[in-house]
Amino acid sequence: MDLKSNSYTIEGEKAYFTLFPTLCKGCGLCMEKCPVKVIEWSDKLGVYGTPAVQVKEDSKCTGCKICELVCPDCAITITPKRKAK
Amino acid sequence: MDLKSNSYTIEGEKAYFTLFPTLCKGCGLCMEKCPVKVIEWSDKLGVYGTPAVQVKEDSKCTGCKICELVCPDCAITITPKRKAK
Amino acid sequence: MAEKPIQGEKRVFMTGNEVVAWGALAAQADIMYGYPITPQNEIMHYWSRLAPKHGKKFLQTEDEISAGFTTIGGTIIGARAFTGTSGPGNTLMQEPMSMAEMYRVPAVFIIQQRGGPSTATVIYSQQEVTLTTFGGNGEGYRIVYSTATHQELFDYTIKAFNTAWKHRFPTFVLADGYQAKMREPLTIYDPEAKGIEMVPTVPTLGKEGVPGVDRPPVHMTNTRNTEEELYEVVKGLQAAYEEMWPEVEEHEAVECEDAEIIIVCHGVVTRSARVAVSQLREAGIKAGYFRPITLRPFPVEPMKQSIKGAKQLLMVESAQGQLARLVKDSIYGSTIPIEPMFRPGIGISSEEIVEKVQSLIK
Amino acid sequence: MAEKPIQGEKRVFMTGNEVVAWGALAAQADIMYGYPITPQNEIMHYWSRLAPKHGKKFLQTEDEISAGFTTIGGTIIGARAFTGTSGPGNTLMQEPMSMAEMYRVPAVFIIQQRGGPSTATVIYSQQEVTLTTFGGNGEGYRIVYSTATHQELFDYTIKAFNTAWKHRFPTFVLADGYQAKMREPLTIYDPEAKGIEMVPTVPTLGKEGVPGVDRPPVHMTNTRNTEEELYEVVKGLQAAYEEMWPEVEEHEAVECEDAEIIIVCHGVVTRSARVAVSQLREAGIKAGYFRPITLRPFPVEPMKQSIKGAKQLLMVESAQGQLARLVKDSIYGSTIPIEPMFRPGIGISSEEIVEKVQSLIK
Amino acid sequence: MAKLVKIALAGEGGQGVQSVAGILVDAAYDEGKEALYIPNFGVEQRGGVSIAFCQISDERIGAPKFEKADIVIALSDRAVRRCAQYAGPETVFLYDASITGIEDDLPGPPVKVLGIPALKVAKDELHPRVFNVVILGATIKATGVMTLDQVKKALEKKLGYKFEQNPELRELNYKALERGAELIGAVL
Amino acid sequence: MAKLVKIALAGEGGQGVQSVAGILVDAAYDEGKEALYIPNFGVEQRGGVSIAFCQISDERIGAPKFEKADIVIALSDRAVRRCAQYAGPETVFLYDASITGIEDDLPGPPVKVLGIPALKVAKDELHPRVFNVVILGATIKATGVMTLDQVKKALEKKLGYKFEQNPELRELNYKALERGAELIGAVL
Amino acid sequence: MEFDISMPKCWRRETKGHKFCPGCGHGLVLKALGLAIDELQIQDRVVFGCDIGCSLLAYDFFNVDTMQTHHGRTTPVITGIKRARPDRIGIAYMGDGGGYAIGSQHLVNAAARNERITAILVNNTVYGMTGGQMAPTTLPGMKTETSPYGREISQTGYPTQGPEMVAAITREGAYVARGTVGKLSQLKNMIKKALETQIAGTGFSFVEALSTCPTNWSTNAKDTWSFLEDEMTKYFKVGELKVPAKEE
Amino acid sequence: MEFDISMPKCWRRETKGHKFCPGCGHGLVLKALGLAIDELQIQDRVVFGCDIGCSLLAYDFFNVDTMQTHHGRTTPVITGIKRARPDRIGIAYMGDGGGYAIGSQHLVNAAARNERITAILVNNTVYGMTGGQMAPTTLPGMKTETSPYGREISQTGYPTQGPEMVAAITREGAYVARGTVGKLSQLKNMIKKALETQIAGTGFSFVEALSTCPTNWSTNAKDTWSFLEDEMTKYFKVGELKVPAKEE
Ligand SMILES: Cc1ncc(C[n+]2csc(CCOP(=O)(O)OP(=O)(O)O)c2C)c(N)n1
Ligand SMILES: Cc1ncc(C[n+]2csc(CCOP(=O)(O)OP(=O)(O)O)c2C)c(N)n1
Ligand code: SF4
Ligand code: SF4
Ligand code: SF4
Ligand code: SF4
Ligand code: SF4
Ligand code: SF4
Ligand SMILES: [Mg+2]
Ligand SMILES: [Mg+2]
Repeated sequence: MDLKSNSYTIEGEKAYFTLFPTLCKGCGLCMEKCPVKVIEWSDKLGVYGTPAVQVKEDSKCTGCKICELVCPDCAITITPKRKAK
Repeated sequence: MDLKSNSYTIEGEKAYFTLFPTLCKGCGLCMEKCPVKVIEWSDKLGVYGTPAVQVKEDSKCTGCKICELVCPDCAITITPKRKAK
Repeated sequence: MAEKPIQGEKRVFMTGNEVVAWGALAAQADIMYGYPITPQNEIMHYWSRLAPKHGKKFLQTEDEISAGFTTIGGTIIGARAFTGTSGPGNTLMQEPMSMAEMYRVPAVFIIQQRGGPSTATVIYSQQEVTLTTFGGNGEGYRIVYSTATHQELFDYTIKAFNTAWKHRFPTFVLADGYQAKMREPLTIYDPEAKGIEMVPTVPTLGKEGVPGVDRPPVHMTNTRNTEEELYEVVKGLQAAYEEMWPEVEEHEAVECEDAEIIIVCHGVVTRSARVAVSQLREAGIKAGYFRPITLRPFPVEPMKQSIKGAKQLLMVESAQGQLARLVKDSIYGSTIPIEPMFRPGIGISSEEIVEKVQSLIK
Repeated sequence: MAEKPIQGEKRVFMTGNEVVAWGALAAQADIMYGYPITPQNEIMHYWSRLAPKHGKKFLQTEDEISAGFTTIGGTIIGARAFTGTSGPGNTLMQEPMSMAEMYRVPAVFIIQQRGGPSTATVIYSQQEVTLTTFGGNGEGYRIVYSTATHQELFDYTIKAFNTAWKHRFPTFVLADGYQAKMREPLTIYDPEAKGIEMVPTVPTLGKEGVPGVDRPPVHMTNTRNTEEELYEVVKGLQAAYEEMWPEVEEHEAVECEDAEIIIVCHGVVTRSARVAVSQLREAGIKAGYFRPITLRPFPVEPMKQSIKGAKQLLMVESAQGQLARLVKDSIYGSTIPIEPMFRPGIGISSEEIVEKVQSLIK
Repeated sequence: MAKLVKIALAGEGGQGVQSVAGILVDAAYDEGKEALYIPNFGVEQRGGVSIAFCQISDERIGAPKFEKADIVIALSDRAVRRCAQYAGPETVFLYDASITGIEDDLPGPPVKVLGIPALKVAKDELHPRVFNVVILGATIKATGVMTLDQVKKALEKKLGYKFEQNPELRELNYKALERGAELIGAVL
Repeated sequence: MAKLVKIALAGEGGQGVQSVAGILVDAAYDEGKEALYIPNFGVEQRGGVSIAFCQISDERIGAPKFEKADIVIALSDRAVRRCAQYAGPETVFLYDASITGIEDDLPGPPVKVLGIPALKVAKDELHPRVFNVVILGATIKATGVMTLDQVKKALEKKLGYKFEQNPELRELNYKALERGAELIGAVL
Repeated sequence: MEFDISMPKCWRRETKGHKFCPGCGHGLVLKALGLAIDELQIQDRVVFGCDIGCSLLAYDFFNVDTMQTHHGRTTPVITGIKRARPDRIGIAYMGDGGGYAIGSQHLVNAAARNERITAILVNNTVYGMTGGQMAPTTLPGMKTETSPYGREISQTGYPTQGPEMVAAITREGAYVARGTVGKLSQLKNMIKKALETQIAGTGFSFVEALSTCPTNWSTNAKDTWSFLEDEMTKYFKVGELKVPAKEE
Repeated sequence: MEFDISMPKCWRRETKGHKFCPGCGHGLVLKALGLAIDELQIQDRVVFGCDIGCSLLAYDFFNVDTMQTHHGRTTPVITGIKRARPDRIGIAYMGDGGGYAIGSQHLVNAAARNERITAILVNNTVYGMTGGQMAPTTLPGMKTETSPYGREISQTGYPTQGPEMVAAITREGAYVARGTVGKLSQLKNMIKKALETQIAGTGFSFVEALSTCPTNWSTNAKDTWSFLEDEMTKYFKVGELKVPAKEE
């Protein structure tokens, strides 16, 4: 299975938040660790058929990458805008 | 076998030195530890057919009981004269 | 401790591991020692829940070696002690088991077989027959019951303690992952209510009185300085083993009298054989089955008797001929052909057996 | 490393343990791992003296479990590695051995049997036959050579490495405390000088290149999630085992052609059988002996062939029927009566055998 | 009613397959039947297909597993693939109609293969959480091994304390059971 | 000379039994004979009776141990008791004449039982330390398995470096060997 | 714009999603390890051994040669490998049951012998794979399948202090630390130092990682973190216990 | 005048002379133990377990119920006994090979669980019974049968620091000490305290005794003492490492 299939990216002010549902197991660890609490459940489903996550629209995501780091499944990629492209 | 058979006692100034050849293995540990170096090889044989030990005659044995304590085989009994009888 | 864990008898529907825990409780076991391994874990889970309520004890050890040796310690000091394991744990526990044989320690071991060799599966097999009957550097001075149903699992758990303490050989209940994990109905009971008296335990070490003053000390060694001494010891063990043999051996022979083909199996596979035989009989095929209940001591004479008239034996086991070796050792001299149906590590259905028999008969 | 440890061949007079160390050296073994246990200690003593002089390595581990698993580690990474043990150590080493079976690790194990069960004696027995051929929670996917003389001890130590690396089953040299400790003459040699080529070793893990880039990574697991998967794996092992069987099985049949009574034995007992047979023949008794050299795989067909004409078999072993079980498993269907002469834990002299045969013949 | 009914129920970790099986055999046991239930289990605590093998009968039951089931219920694509082996000529093979990409993996004739919209019904009409109760209802009906009332008793026994607190829950569960049965009635 | 000679040599830990046996079989091996030597061993590092089983032959040798020896040499009371089992009708059973309290333990006829004053000779005429060489000489003579000269060669090989430093030692050893042989000559 | 998966280079993508439960700390420890391997550029030299326990689920995790061993036996297997081929970098990856219970003789003796290997031990306070029995590291009062009424320290002792024990038995040249998946960069750095210690050949290296097991803890994300960060750290002190002297 | 043999009361005279070699320290450790048992008057409650190793020779040493076990397994046997019958006083007597090598998982886990038993470990720096192989406690440079060219610490590590390791893993209530047969009264007192700890039930108790093995050291009496007192003490510090708090 292509790990990138169904991935979705949400553009925030400072960073792009990309989620790979083939990897997300919906554990919620990222959510708890986000310092600005902008991660929420998505209605997209992850690999176990449980909800995946997303950042809230118009999010205050700072691009700190903590969620990326703490995801045990490497399901999140944060791309800070400076770097992106 | 009677453990006391063939035992011999040597009277010193301060103490009686009793050796039980059925127990003495001739290791020599006692000899080395005697602070006044009065233990020597005997021509009596110990349990392994090797020489047992004795105190020198007219010995300066102090009755300190160190030899008794360090004998791994409990082959020596020191009886200080005050106590004896 | 006062109240009996089971009053009279009671119909229940539970997993085999739970059955074992209840069986041990009913048998008035005092303490379980153990190390986790699938598929026997729930014996420990249930026991550790039940134990404190009935004044019983539990110790989780650092490995199976320790589980075996602590069980020996408990037994030697007079407790009705047991442990349970499986697969690689059973392999490791051979070290203490061999000591239990030498000292004739009446410890009880519950084995829930899983797939092998090595880690393999946590599920099921009958691949621990050789290991459980003859493991270790010795001659297999053990008693091994192989069960087929939850009712038997309960009955033989109780019986194992009595056999062990009566005959003083380490005693095993050999089941498997299926039996461990499945649920089916059975009747659990207070042994006394069924007229079963628990053989009293006696401490080997730690009796009353000052050793050397009131009584001689108990000094246990299993180490011999000469071959001749050891030979006497082993001959003594062998003689004791042979003496209890006829009393302890058990088997089940079903429809063997007039059978042309006899299915030979043990443990949970017996269930398939049972169904197969009844279906084959319905189809007019003269089939029967013979099943050792004690794999050690093996029911040699009953087996010879039972198969006398058969034209063929079908050996069915979830292993590569482990039961077959025990059988051939027992009935050597017989010329009845043996057809193997070896399925190492995998379950065997009645359909498969029926099919096989039909292919052989025609 | 350049210089060969043995140039050409050389007559020597040494203990069996020393022979094994020289055999391993001649076989270009790279490393020995081991834990002390009598009567195999001197293998380690000699090896640890010789090894550094020839660029070889030695590691004393914390126990036999570790000795077995480090040996597996060394072998898997491509070293010609071996270990040695006995008795309770052999029991403990079943855990790594069962893993070696599953992964087909060509590790070499030298077993010097001592008395059993449990600690028993440090001297001698043939009571580790079941353990060495079928120990662990599996089906005995191993190759086991049973030696009788120092010459064989040397020959088969070398051969064990080649068999292991060619067929990739863990391979055992099964000797005993007598062979370990006794001195007798033999010829040691450089295998090459005898035209024996050492099968090259290959690493399973740690080959050249970046895994996943230059080559796929090697990922070893022996754990299966379903019975069906395991069944396929074990069937595969069984098939591979059966395939190498005819090539590897070895036996010795002496004076069997016209023998009325055939002594069946293995290992050091063969020496007594040999003397007994020649004495019995001198006395006009038609005796012979059959001896499996490979206890696993058992020389089934050669044995059936060899005993065909015999009126009686005399099973002679320093154990309570451990070889007998292997034999009966192999020749089931035969009706030749088997007379047991079981002497667990003790040596057997030619006189005893002669006497027994005479009592049977008359 | 068949003398012995063999059921294989399979799904993903979260789908509640084992609890459906548990209630089913409990109900049977409570009705005085012989019942045998064995979960399959591998080494992973989560992940992997979860299968429950159940047998219900009036007589003593044979081996815990079987070659061919009377009824297979597969609730995910992987479950369909894993369970094809249990389908024989006499088998009814049920799967949830929402599963996609399994067309080639479904067993062919003579197996009776039926898709039922259990997930959809649960989601749309009831509540996603009672999906497994819908399945339970379907299973009961398909096997005919018990009446719905008998199963309701078992549900009551297991969840009664929750029902007390929230009687609507009872309604929901009963409804789910009935809808499950209806789904089968419609296709069989 | 017998085709196969079986010897059991037994004594206490310190009496040098195993080194006598070692020299004996070394000498035989060097002479191109088949030789087999097995020490007995228990778990104690010291203590217990030490026995050496030796066999020397012109042909391949059978089992390492044997039922009955051609010659048994017992150097202590415990050794006498332990070794009685190896004495058969054909056996010559030698023991040191200084051992006391064993009268009832010595094997009876037809075993040929002979006490030799080896310890006394060593002590009085030579040196207590060569007691075991006296025994070696006696063994050689009793078995006839080799000549004294052959054994001297073996001694030379083993102790030559010491003999070089102290030629008297050589004399002493040779003497001990010969006296041992004589002792046997006197009783046989 | 295409965004790539942010995954250590040495992770094997073909086997992802991996087999660990949702929220399992094993994934995080293996991430830290993966990053350390990437940074040190040693993927071609590493031989990875995993234990029985949930660590077995990592047998196909990396693009690195890997052998799954037996419960508690990864340390000797990797030791055997390293002794035979000192140019390889051996990593023994195990659980707290495998390391502190059944395999503790191997751990302490590898430490005592100063084996040049790296042992990484995942402390999740339970026997994860077998369904949540008490581990040597189970916290006082904590309920598990075999301490159903809460771990009673008067009966079964305090949680095992693994790195402290290892530190007590190792000598100069060794590296011993306790990290946590709650501080992943620190954990990665500890693992890196451990591997550097092995590469330098000064001695044994050992990292215990405090980790999560939501499945057997029965915790949601919030409680998972708080058990790890608030409860476990009461008994297990995060930090370095032994560092090879710079000047050796 | 008749002089009596000066032997601990609980020694069994019928089995004396004992089976240890001349000058063997086992006799001295067992003397210290015998005196401690006498002083505490617990002969009727003690269950003594001895290991395989020369300690097995003590199986009939005392007028005390005794079980010889397997190599390294005395700790679990005594643990099993104590768990089943807490009123007994369990003593596990073993060598350094039995305790620090093959049985180390039992030792550290008994310590971690705070088993109420007393373990006495005889450190003689070698495997005595099997004829003098290297032990975990063999000194650097020391020649043994398996370190024939002297123990190379860069290859096999430093001598195991047993009591230090045990101390690191035990908590309050435990008693841990290292004594020596060179200071017999001190050793006796340590053993006594260990037994008192068990009787008080506060925790695990452990005494390592530095001991002699003239047979495998090939030393005469003088060298035996000096190896024990001058060489061994360079690596093994005699003293108490952990003592139960008075006020508990
Ligand atoms: C010899 C042996 N004993 C027991 C087991 C069963 N077993 C498998 S994993 C495990 C515990 C795993 O716990 P841990 O090491 O803490 O790893 P985790 O799963 O928690 O990561 C056990 C006891 C086994 N496989 N082998
Ligand atoms: C499982 C097992 N492995 C190995 C042995 C062999 N063995 C017996 S005693 C011993 C070493 C004893 O050394 P130690 O424990 O230090 O005791 P010591 O004799 O020095 O007092 C060994 C390795 C054994 N009996 N059992
Ligand atoms: S990058 Fe930081 S702020 Fe943005 S979602 Fe992740 S954790 Fe929250
Ligand atoms: S941590 Fe990863 S797997 Fe867990 S919910 Fe967040 S993105 Fe999904
Ligand atoms: S210490 Fe004891 S055994 Fe050793 S020589 Fe002195 S008296 Fe004899
Ligand atoms: S009592 Fe003291 S002085 Fe007297 S002999 Fe003994 S050690 Fe020497
Ligand atoms: S059971 Fe626990 S440790 Fe194992 S994979 Fe699941 S969360 Fe991780
Ligand atoms: S070998 Fe050493 S430890 Fe063993 S009894 Fe002799 S001196 Fe004591
Ligand atoms: Mg864990
Ligand atoms: Mg020691």
